[in-house]
Amino acid sequence: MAEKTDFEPNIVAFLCNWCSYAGADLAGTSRIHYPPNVRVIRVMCSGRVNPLFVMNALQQGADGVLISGCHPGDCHYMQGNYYARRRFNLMRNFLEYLGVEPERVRMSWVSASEGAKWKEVIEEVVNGVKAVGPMDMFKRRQLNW
Amino acid sequence: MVDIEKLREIAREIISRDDVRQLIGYRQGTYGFRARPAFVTDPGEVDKLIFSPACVNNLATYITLEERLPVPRGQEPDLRKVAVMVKGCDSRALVQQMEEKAYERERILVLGIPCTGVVDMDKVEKRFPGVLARGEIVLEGDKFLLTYDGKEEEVAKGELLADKCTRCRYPTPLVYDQLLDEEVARFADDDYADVEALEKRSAEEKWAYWEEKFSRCIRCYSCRNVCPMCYCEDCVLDRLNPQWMRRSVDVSENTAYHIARAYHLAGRCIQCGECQRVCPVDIPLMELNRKFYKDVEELYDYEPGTNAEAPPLLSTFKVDDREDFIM
Amino acid sequence: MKNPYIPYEVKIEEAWYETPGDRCIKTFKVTFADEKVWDDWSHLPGQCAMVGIPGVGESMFCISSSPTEKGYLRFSIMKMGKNTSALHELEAGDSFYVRGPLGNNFPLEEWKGKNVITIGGGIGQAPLRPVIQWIRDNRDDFGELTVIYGARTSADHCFKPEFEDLGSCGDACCHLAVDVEEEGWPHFVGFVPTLLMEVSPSPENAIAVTCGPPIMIKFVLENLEKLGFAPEQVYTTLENRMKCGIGKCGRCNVGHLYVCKDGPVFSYSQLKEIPEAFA
Amino acid sequence: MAVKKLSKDKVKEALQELTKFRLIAPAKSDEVVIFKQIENPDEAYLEYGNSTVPPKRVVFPQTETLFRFLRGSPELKEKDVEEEGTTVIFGLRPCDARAMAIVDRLFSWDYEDPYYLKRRQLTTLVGLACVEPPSVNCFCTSLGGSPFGTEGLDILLTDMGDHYLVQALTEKGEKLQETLSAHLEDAPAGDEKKAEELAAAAEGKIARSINTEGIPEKLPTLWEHELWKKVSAACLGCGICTFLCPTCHCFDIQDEVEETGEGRRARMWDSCMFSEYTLHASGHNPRPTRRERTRNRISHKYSYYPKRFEVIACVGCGRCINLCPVNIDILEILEQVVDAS
Repeated sequence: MAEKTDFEPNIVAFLCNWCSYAGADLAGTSRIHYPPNVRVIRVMCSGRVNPLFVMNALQQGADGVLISGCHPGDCHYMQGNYYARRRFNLMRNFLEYLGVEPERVRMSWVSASEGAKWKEVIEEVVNGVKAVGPMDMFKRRQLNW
Repeated sequence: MVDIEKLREIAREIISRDDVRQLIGYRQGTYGFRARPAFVTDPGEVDKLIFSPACVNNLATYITLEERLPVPRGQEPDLRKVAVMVKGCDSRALVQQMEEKAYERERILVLGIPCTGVVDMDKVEKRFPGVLARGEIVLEGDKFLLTYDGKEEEVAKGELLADKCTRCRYPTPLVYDQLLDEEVARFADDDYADVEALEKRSAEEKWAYWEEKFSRCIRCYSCRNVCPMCYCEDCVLDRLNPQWMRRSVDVSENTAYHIARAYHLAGRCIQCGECQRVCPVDIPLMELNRKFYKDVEELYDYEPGTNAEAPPLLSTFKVDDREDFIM
Repeated sequence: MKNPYIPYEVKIEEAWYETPGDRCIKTFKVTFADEKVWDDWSHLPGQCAMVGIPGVGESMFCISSSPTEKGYLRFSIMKMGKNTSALHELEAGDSFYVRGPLGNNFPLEEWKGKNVITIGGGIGQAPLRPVIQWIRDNRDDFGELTVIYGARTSADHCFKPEFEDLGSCGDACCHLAVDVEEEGWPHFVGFVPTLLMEVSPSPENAIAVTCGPPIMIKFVLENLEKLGFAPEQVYTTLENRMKCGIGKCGRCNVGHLYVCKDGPVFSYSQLKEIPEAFA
Repeated sequence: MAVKKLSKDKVKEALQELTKFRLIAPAKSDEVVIFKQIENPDEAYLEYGNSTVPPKRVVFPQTETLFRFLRGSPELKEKDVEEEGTTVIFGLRPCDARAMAIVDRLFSWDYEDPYYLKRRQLTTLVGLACVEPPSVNCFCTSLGGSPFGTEGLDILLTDMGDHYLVQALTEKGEKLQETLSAHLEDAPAGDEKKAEELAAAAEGKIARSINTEGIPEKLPTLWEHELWKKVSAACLGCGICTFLCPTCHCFDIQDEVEETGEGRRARMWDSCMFSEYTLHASGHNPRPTRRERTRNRISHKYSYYPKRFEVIACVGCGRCINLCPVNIDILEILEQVVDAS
């Protein structure tokens, strides 16, 4: 799906404070170039991300959502990412069932030292969302009269 | 077949006990074939209790529905038990509620009804329209016997049976203090054919399907209120600060509502089908719940409402949970 | 006819805190952004207005200034929920929106020549303030004015400077109370209903007006009866959750009356007919 | 104006003609009949009993903008209902039209509600008489209505088998009949008499009833009566009975702001059966349980409303009985009210 398109998706990324946020930061300080489509929201732990955050992001204009946390075993709070893993596996399947392409809801493990992986993840997410186009299923419409 | 006389006798005994506050069962509805919940507090009232395939309501809801007002100064809280009649599916709601520590086992007294299936009242009323006088439904073998207006009719069981019963894995209650009849062996199983059929469609088809359904929703919240698992005192849907979904009714907010409702039942829905039964605009809510049910079973080998000792699905994990979807 | 759902913009001239704490009370002195609105505007003591910020919401508040105070309106608002918290963020120069005047008023015309006793508690003094102010500005029309007011602590007293003024200028007899003993408090210590019995005003040719927390109102009404006040002599205001303020949206009813439209001012004799009034 | 007939094979072309207005008609999706705007006559479903959601949603939409604003700007832009244009509701039942006539009193009482009243002015109601009562729980005749009732309607259609008898009842109705004149023919002689017979027969088929005399006065005297606890015990506190009631009119007002700073103040249906309905910001709730809420629902319809507006706010459409998930039956409650002492 290398279709050329002008569509620049909005990606909302929920990054855990201890690993993924630091990883994204490292990518920045290492001058690693990655697509500028991501809006980062820092949370203390991927386990803090409520599935309703994903729903609301998609409602409010995000074309894709990424949740990223520490690798299993590395969670600052010991197990937060394990809970997140269960939650978003189900959420992703469920949204797919409603017709939301799985490319729009992604999850990754990015550690504080993985600036390069962060770039790869973002590229994959952005390309994936580009391929499926803008999210307009249950996006809030323009204000109705 | 539950012997009604025996049921009433047991109920009389229970409600006469000092440590029982009320008994929740079924009684005849106000018209046609309907049955409705009955709340018995006095031995004199037990004669209205019934059980028949028309008793569709899941009474487990009432255990958590009652408003708990502050006890007036100088009064003791009423800690007496509540007795409740449950079918197989309903009993799983009790199990799940207890799994979530909604209340202690001692608070309730469970009258189990081994169940051979209940009717879908919509199917009944479509088949027998315009029946006002109170009628009766009994199941005899593989036929429902309907008596009304002095007439008697037989209908094949499958024609009036509720969809959920065709997939029922637990016809005999999983928790009870007293069983009102012989245990019923499992007579059906679930192959998730409906869920799989929808899963196979394209993203566009899926959304077209759900958009039409969700656009009908009037947000009466009957699906939430009837649900035995929706017992939060402060529901996320009602909160204005932060406001998770707006109260305005449009496709976006309705979808948000249905995502939130279904997700909150992930690993908790016990498949009693009440939400879909009560929906006035016929949104197939069970198709949403059943997607989670299927995934939870496949991914985590977990079946809600079957083991009160197990930790609730989403408040636990296994180190080797599937993560093939993670980058 | 003007669309009753469209509010007027008002500018805050002055804003100050009456009381401290989590549930602090802030008073806003405002004037209409469009001066022409004053031509259509007339209110009487006891009337209310919907106050809010587009994007946040609206809630009903009594107008705590008397129409005899020209050129501005006052609202005294306790920080409680979403809307009031947003209002509390505002300062002089900011604006918010007002819809009104709504509801009925105290029948001050009927009270001419009578002694008036106001009994207030906490933020409940807000609807009584315009009554007191109206009487002061039409002093010859009324008999004695007795003001009874209490709050949890002296810091929780609203309109403090005005009470000092009231007592000293001889317009009224002022009786203040705090719930619990505190150092340097020269006045009564105890609850308002008790203070009422202490003051023991005569019901002769008198009107009593009370507003405050429900539990206070309950006991004040009982005590007024003990003092010999007939239900027709006693007035209070009710409050309920409101949305439209004009008797349409339905939620504020007590019995067959809409608090927003038929109230907020009710005589005790009216309320005695309605079992829901004190729910 | 003379009575006309609309032949059934001309219904589609008549509806096509009406699509030049905002045409609202019953439409079916799955087993649910809902009034909605139709562009294509094939969408209309006239062989229905009664709609699940009453047509009140057309004149009193479930969600409606009052005005719009831009955050930080003082200008408020009022909604102009006029823009919606002339509306025709085609094929509604007499009880639902009567309900609108009842609710009109509330929205024009004291302050006039500009949105509702404007929309009512723009709307012409073409009713469809109930030759067969749509449900066993219809009881319109107990409340001054009838399966052939005309209150609130501009035109009444009666199904005569192969055609509809068309009777214009108001000026608005006559004007619409004029618009449709190309599709109408003179009514066969004897049609009117036959319709009267059908009406009498239909009234006879209404199976349920209640004598409402004295109920408005009696209800307030039963305030603390134990019946309220009993009848509300099974209540789930959902909004079915109120949202689907053609006379229920309570609403909430909410502000919504988008990220762009554009916002609106909108009103949306609310239900007295919800606990947040009366919840104060302080946390106090004057109606803390389902008992008080049920009591308020019944009292509002059968006592408070008639006290102020001289008509009971119920038309006997039977929706709340048919659709209640736990079979709470307003007629049974009213019978208990009558019997209570």
